[in-house]
Amino acid sequence: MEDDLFASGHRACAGCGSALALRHLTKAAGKNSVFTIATGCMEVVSTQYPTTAWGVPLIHTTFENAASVAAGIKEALNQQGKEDTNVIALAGDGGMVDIGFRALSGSLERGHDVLYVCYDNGAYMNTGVQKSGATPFGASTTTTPAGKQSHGKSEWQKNVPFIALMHGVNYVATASIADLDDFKKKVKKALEVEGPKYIHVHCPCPIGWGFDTSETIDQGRKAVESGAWVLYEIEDGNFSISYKPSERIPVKDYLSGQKRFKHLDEDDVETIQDHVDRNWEELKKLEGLDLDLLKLL
Amino acid sequence: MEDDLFASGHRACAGCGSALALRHLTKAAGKNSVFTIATGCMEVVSTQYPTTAWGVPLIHTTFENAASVAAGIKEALNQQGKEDTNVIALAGDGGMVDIGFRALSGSLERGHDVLYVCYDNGAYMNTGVQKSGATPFGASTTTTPAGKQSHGKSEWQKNVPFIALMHGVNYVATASIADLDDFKKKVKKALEVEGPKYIHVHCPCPIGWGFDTSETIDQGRKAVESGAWVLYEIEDGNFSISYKPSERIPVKDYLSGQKRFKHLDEDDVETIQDHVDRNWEELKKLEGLDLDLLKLL
Amino acid sequence: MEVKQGAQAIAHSVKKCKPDVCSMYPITPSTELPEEIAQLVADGELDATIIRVESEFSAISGCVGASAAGSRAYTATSSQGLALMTEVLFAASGMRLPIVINVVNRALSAPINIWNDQQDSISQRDNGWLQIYCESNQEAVDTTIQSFKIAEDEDVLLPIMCCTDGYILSHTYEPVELPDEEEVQEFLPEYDPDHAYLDPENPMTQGPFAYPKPYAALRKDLSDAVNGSKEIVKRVHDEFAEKFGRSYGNGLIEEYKNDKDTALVSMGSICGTIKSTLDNRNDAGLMRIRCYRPFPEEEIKKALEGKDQVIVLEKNVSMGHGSGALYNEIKSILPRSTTVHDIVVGLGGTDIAEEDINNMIDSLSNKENGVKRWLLEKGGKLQKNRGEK
Amino acid sequence: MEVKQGAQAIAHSVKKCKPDVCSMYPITPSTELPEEIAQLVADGELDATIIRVESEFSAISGCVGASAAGSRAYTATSSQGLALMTEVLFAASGMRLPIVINVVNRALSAPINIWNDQQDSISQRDNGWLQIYCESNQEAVDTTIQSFKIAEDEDVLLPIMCCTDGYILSHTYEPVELPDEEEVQEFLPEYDPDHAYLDPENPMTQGPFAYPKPYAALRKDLSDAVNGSKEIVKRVHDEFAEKFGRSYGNGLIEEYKNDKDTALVSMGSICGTIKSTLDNRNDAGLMRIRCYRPFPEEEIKKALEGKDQVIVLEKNVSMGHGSGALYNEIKSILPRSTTVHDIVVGLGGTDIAEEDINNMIDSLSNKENGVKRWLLEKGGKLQKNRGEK
Amino acid sequence: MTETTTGGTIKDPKSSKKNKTGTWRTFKPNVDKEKCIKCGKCGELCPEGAIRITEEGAKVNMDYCKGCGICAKECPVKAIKMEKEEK
Amino acid sequence: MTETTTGGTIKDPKSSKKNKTGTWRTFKPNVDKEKCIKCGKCGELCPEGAIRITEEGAKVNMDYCKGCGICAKECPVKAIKMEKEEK
Amino acid sequence: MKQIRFHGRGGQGAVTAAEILGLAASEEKKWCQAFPFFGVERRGAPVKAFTRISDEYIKTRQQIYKPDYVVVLDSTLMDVVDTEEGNPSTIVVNTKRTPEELDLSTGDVQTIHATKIALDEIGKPFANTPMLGALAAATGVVKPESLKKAIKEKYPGKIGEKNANAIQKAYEELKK
Amino acid sequence: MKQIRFHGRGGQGAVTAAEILGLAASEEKKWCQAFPFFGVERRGAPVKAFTRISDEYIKTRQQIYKPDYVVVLDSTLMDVVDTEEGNPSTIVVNTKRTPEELDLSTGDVQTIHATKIALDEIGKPFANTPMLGALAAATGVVKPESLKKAIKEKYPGKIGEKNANAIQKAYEELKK
Ligand SMILES: Cc1ncc(C[n+]2csc(CCOP(=O)(O)OP(=O)(O)O)c2C)c(N)n1
Ligand SMILES: Cc1ncc(C[n+]2csc(CCOP(=O)(O)OP(=O)(O)O)c2C)c(N)n1
Ligand code: SF4
Ligand code: SF4
Ligand code: SF4
Ligand code: SF4
Ligand code: SF4
Ligand code: SF4
Ligand SMILES: [Mg+2]
Ligand SMILES: [Mg+2]
Repeated sequence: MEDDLFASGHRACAGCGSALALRHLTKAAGKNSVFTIATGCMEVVSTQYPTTAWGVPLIHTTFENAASVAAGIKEALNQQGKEDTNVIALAGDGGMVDIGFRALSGSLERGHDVLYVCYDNGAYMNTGVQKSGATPFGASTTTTPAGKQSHGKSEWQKNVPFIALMHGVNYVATASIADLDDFKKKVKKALEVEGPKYIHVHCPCPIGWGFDTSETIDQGRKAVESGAWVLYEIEDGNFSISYKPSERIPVKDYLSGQKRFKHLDEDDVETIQDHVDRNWEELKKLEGLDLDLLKLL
Repeated sequence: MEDDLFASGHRACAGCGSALALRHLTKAAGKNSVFTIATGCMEVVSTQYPTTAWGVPLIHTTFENAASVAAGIKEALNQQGKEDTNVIALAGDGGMVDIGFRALSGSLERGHDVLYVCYDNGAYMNTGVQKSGATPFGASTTTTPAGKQSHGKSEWQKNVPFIALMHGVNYVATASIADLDDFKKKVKKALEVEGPKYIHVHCPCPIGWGFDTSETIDQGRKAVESGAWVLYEIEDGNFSISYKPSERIPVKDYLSGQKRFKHLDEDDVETIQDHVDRNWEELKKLEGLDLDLLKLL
Repeated sequence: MEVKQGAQAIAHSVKKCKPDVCSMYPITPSTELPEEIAQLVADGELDATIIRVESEFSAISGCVGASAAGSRAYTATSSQGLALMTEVLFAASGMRLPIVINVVNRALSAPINIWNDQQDSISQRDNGWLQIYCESNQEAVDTTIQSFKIAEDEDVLLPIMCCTDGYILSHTYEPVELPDEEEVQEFLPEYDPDHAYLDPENPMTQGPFAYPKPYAALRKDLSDAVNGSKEIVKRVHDEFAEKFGRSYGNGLIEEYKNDKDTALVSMGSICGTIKSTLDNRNDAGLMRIRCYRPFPEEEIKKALEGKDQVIVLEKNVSMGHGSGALYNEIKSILPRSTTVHDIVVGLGGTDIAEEDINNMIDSLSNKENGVKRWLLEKGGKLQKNRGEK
Repeated sequence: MEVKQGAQAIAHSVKKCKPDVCSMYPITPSTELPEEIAQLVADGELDATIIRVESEFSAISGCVGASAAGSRAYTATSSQGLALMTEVLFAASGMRLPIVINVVNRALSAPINIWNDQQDSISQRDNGWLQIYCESNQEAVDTTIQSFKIAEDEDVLLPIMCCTDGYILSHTYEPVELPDEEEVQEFLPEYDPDHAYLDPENPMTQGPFAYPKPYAALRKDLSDAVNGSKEIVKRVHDEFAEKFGRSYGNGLIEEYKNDKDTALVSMGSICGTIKSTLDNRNDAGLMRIRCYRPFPEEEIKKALEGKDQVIVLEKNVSMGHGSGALYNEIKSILPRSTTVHDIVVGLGGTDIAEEDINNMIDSLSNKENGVKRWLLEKGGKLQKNRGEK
Repeated sequence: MTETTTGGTIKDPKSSKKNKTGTWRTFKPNVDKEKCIKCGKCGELCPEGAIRITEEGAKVNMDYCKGCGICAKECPVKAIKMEKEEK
Repeated sequence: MTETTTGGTIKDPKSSKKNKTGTWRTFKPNVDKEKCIKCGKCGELCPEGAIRITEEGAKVNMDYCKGCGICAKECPVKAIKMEKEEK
Repeated sequence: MKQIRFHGRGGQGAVTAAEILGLAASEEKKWCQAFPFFGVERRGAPVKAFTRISDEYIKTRQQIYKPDYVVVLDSTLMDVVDTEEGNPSTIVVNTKRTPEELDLSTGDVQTIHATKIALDEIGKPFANTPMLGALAAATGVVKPESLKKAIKEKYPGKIGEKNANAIQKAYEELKK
Repeated sequence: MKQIRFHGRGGQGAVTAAEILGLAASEEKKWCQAFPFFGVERRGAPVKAFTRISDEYIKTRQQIYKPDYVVVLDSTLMDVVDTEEGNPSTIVVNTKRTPEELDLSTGDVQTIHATKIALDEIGKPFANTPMLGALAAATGVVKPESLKKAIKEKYPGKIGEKNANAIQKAYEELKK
């Protein structure tokens, strides 16, 4: 077996879905790749001076700027005549969806030939499970705790893949560590596309979500099987669902395995089920449409 | 005639489309409104200490944060029991679309009951006509100058209304100073909607675009009549075009009146015409669709 | 007395001050503050609106909006978060908005490090915010309450940072007395500003554009307000002492065994370790700076009058001087007859042990000119600046 | 000699240094730099990639990416833009990335003001960037070229700010000599770093997480590098003088008629006005600080040795001191026998006229202790800090 | 010395009216009262809010009119002409 | 004194391998070589990259295995059992 | 002043143990400080926590280098970290093994199978609370009553009760 | 040293005039400084620009309070701003009117209808370049040749030619 480019000895928690995603992301991208990563779990666990888990060049600067550091790298490498080096900007959901979102949006708009990967573990894990824009509705986090007056997070998660799409991005995809072949295929496909491309990969976190470390894959799978997390691709403005469960399992089966959803009552679960059903229907509709989503302004 | 809430004596250039937009925005919003504005032409021309053009409360802080200052204002007023005060965050295209975009995105995601208005004059006018994310393709600006190696801006403008929509916003609209009734109607409608709402108003700028000060309305009108600027509304995820020219005029008629497009050759103009045609078709398609644009994840 | 984690204790102190709007973003090691406050709100114990912003830039901007609207606004942050706020911090003081930040001090990148030093707030020392540094969790609890009162005083109207050392205080459990909520309410008047509200009946414009003359005049106003706040910091401290029975020096500085020829000067939690060290020797005292902004020049001068030797221990570096920022501020006000040494200590969480302090006092002398040294690890040798003979 | 606008002249100077990546964002009054560079690229005169970022945070981040990849990276900014970069500025120096920024100095909000003072860069004085302040457009042109060479020197490897006063220099047309491009290329070696590149054949990790000990050690390294760069600032200045025939004092400070009992101390364009004023009197000299970071302590001390009176004129305020930031830095290194006055001048673009400088020299005396004063408008009276008797 | 307010707040709404931008003008609109049909278009479209529609027709407040010419251009009956401001 | 590199760059790729995270483990995977069909699933899914598939079946590198139990849970033939780490 | 160091793994409750020991001291009207070693290691990695107990207000903020007592929540750690660092006078280890089998250099080594007690009394393998009972028995640094009071205050209801029982059980077992 | 102030409106080219005057001085191997008054006013609003000319390097950076000469590009400004501020010795105004009609207190007042010249020679109403010719004629601060050379260098080709002609025309007109 070829040596991983994201090496053993990193300090992620046992059972970390995000670390698994990075192992495979680096594998799919291959040696001729340069990464930049935002502050977050994956950076902290992989770069403790004077050792590094990375077998490819990596730079970390701040929490906000992975996308614009990537732009600088890409343009510098182009100037150096190394146009064929993959440049990949990596951030957690906090780093990509929230605090790094201006940088992402600006970079997408300018059209750098960079792959942006958001490893979405659904909250700010590095700092102890605070809500992010990607945290799902109803999840209890340390900043949206369930309490007498609260049922966890009260907003739906931010739809970053579609937001990225609306920037005119030619390749947008969602993925999950529950389907690593799909994820790797998408990474490779994305890297073939000229210009900006965006992949959002769902990475269960035993600590933040509250499940046993052995269930990481299983939780990811339940998200996909229930439709709480939908795998899709949008190529040149054409939307397609990558995987359709023969029958979607109830979203309750997904929620009930996690402490962060423990407090939800039946109404809450129904609300979420409705939402998931509704989205699924709309997405299926969208798939059949003759509509170029890249040409709306 | 009732006194304007954005008063005479402001220092905008003669013929300023943005100043006109503000006159009518304040009128439509009415006295019970609080504004915050990002740095930019409209702020600089209206708040020269110790005088102000504003007849409603206004606060300016920085270029980046109109949306988050608005969030603070709204939540404070709610705490004070003044839930019915309109809170409006105002920024130019630079302040809203580029540097203020993280703040906008975050505020939209959190769902504050705030109206965000981008007065889009197509570049950073206050600092002397530099490119913004909203600058149209091909426009010569001081940072995307036409030159031996360049035909002006090489990216299409950022589709902020649809990006805002994808945040789950219930009311999104485009407008133009060429149709002030439509603009005011939309402002009023938006203010009736609970939660975040977004209006993007097209404001020709004689200085930055290069046309005579008397042609401000005319230039705006040509944008709309050619389809280079489309007036539409998206209410609860339902898209509708607000105005369909009986016959769209060639986009060349719009471009040719402006110095910023002077350098474009026939091919460039054709590229733009194609783009405009294509978008128009897609938008018309979208209008007919049974698709809830708010339910895609 | 309750045994509480520092950050939790501060959060409860904040709660008693009843902020209207808390606009917050998590960052180690201040994270427990937004968390605890979120829990208090979730449990209905605090009626405040939390804005769970997407960045610290928006955290402070949300505070600006709320404060400009006439409400009590609060946030907490550390390190990178504070640095990200920089631009708005200058604006907030310029606009005279009495926002309170609990800064839980932490080192700045690069390299990234989550532990304590005071570079983050010290590098904000020009911006017109008041800064108070706490030695213990009790002081942090008490100073948080004082902070609101100082900031909102009509002769002050300035934002304030209440600074506590990350982890060393924020994550340490120790007994604290949490003041009674009603008494806090008595102590802290309602905030009802005359210069900052957003009332359609009475429209005002805040944050205008100013030409040179009014700009310069407004900067001078700000400077005068910052300087003038010294008296209010002291007064509020005394009033607090009167009502709650706890005091910290004179509110500006605190002297400990400061009747020796040698005085140590420092800020924050390290002063506890210094005191403990000094308890076992008789040749040095401590002058702790509690109020760093405004800089209590006269008080410091007086406290260090006639010293042979002053040793400044500081957790920050002003690059290009080979020393911390405090050094110049102290040195510039003392006579040349006083030897002033500077020791940069505790960067990025390196521990300073009593043994280190003993070592410093033993190895430095007033015979030589003042020296600049670094302590890079616990028990380590004092390092010279490279190139120094 | 060509008559050129300051900003344009600097842009042409940048062009001759052939940066690979210019990651830039417009802000008054540095806007002409990105504009002019964009035009040079549009016209095919400069083969650089421009990144037209959406904010200054990304401007400096783009530079970090490019510099970390081993390329020559450049940006220009002012005021709010520099403040917005704060967090990344600390990171860039910590990572030892020799980025060059032309800072066109401007006041900071609030209130918002677009004119010159030096608060923006002076408030970044701790962060490990070198800072050089220019008196004239010629010096700005020359110092821009020197900046790349200093920053990239293998004993330095630090980012640098080349500071010029907004409008006063940037928007003034005056004759400048633009060095020949080939000569500049001879002067400025190719940048080929050993510590920062992103080569898949030779993977390195930059910007790691560090525990206390390595963190503190890396901060000390940084401090030593900043201090050590003093020699290289001087050397590069001398080499430049040798090759191009222009010099500025000794590269660190410049003395002008500095053989009097009174010395004025200042930075930037105001020094021209001071020189002109001193040409008409015989009782005072000037010591101009050109290199502010690292702080050339020995050189300054020597230049001010034996003075009766030193008058610091500075365009910034360190709030809470009632004076500028430079004051403490100067005062702390001078003997008590030298009276040191501080005058905050030129805030937000208030003009300082020769009449004002004459007035200062006439009205201050070494009889009294040092005083802190403000000049708030041209021809105005020197103001005291409120509360001062 | 310059007068200031705490934090630079301006408590004088619409005080920009003190700033007579009419001085910026090089051309000035001249309304032909005969032609004017009082439709209000010019008043709506003036960026300065410098036109009131009175009984006698459109009336330009020369204190603020900057002479942009929008009113003249947009008047449906061409009742306004721009003329060079003369001294 | 602590050794440093200019700017804190790390020129030693994959040097994290010096960090034996096997010490974190409280449970350890035990592969039943008889049952293992060498499908590779466990190796693919191990976040530590601690499993190699050899001729004899899945082989866990105990230097890095943190004992999460994913391999055991996901093995299609249940060839892996988690056992308490004993000292 | 007494200084105690706890060794455990992320997730095993070493910090909570340090805190509860502090709370117990506080019940006895003593001053206390409890703090973790401030690492960023993830769950499973070795962690340390500390408690200081004194009759007087504790001024010092330095870390603890010379603990009087050491508590090891997980004996597998003993191969990984130097649990005897700083020469404690007493070390209490959660293990099935006897002190002799551990072969340590510390004078007073005491062992107890606290995980078993935890499983018996609490139903979960959280050895941190019973280990406090063991520490009390081995050193007398606080009374078991104070520990039980502290734990019940921190966790009112069933959980507190169960933990208190575990403390008592461990205390008694080691007192024998 | 000579100091000149230009009055115009945003868009009328006062800054360019100041610059070209500096360029012309430079052609004569003199030192110069040209700068605007740094306002944020918008197009149409009154603006000022300045030029300093000296045989030696100019050290000072103060603004110009006592101009030797003043140039007014747009006479409508004279009701709005104090164009005589600082007591210039000469003031040159672009107007149809005669110096007497202007009724100023400055000693030497000269008028010229530069807009007409501009329209005639350049085809656009940009009076800034002809006004430089007028200034040269009225004060001799630079030679008209230097101005023409400067303008041609700045705007090579037709535009430069036309402007040079306008300068010459204005120079001659006022010299008469
Ligand atoms: C400006 C700034 N604010 C806050 C932080 C603290 N911080 C570091 S990582 C992080 C959360 C990261 O969340 P995410 O991006 O989702 O990655 P994860 O840790 O979940 O993998 C936070 C809040 C920081 N480093 N910088
Ligand atoms: C952080 C920061 N960067 C840059 C600027 C300079 N700046 C002020 S306004 C402006 C452009 C504004 O553009 P836009 O938002 O489109 O408004 P407009 O001026 O076009 O009305 C710029 C670049 C600033 N004030 N702050
Ligand atoms: S907290 Fe979650 S995301 Fe972070 S390292 Fe642990 S398992 Fe991975
Ligand atoms: S530059 Fe354009 S947007 Fe700005 S004030 Fe002038 S006309 Fe209006
Ligand atoms: S637009 Fe013309 S007709 Fe209408 S009111 Fe104005 S002047 Fe009269
Ligand atoms: S010319 Fe322009 S400013 Fe004057 S009244 Fe007409 S529209 Fe208004
Ligand atoms: S998953 Fe099971 S069967 Fe497959 S290789 Fe691993 S141990 Fe063998
Ligand atoms: S238990 Fe977890 S870490 Fe160990 S080999 Fe299995 S999957 Fe990898
Ligand atoms: Mg995350
Ligand atoms: Mg704009």
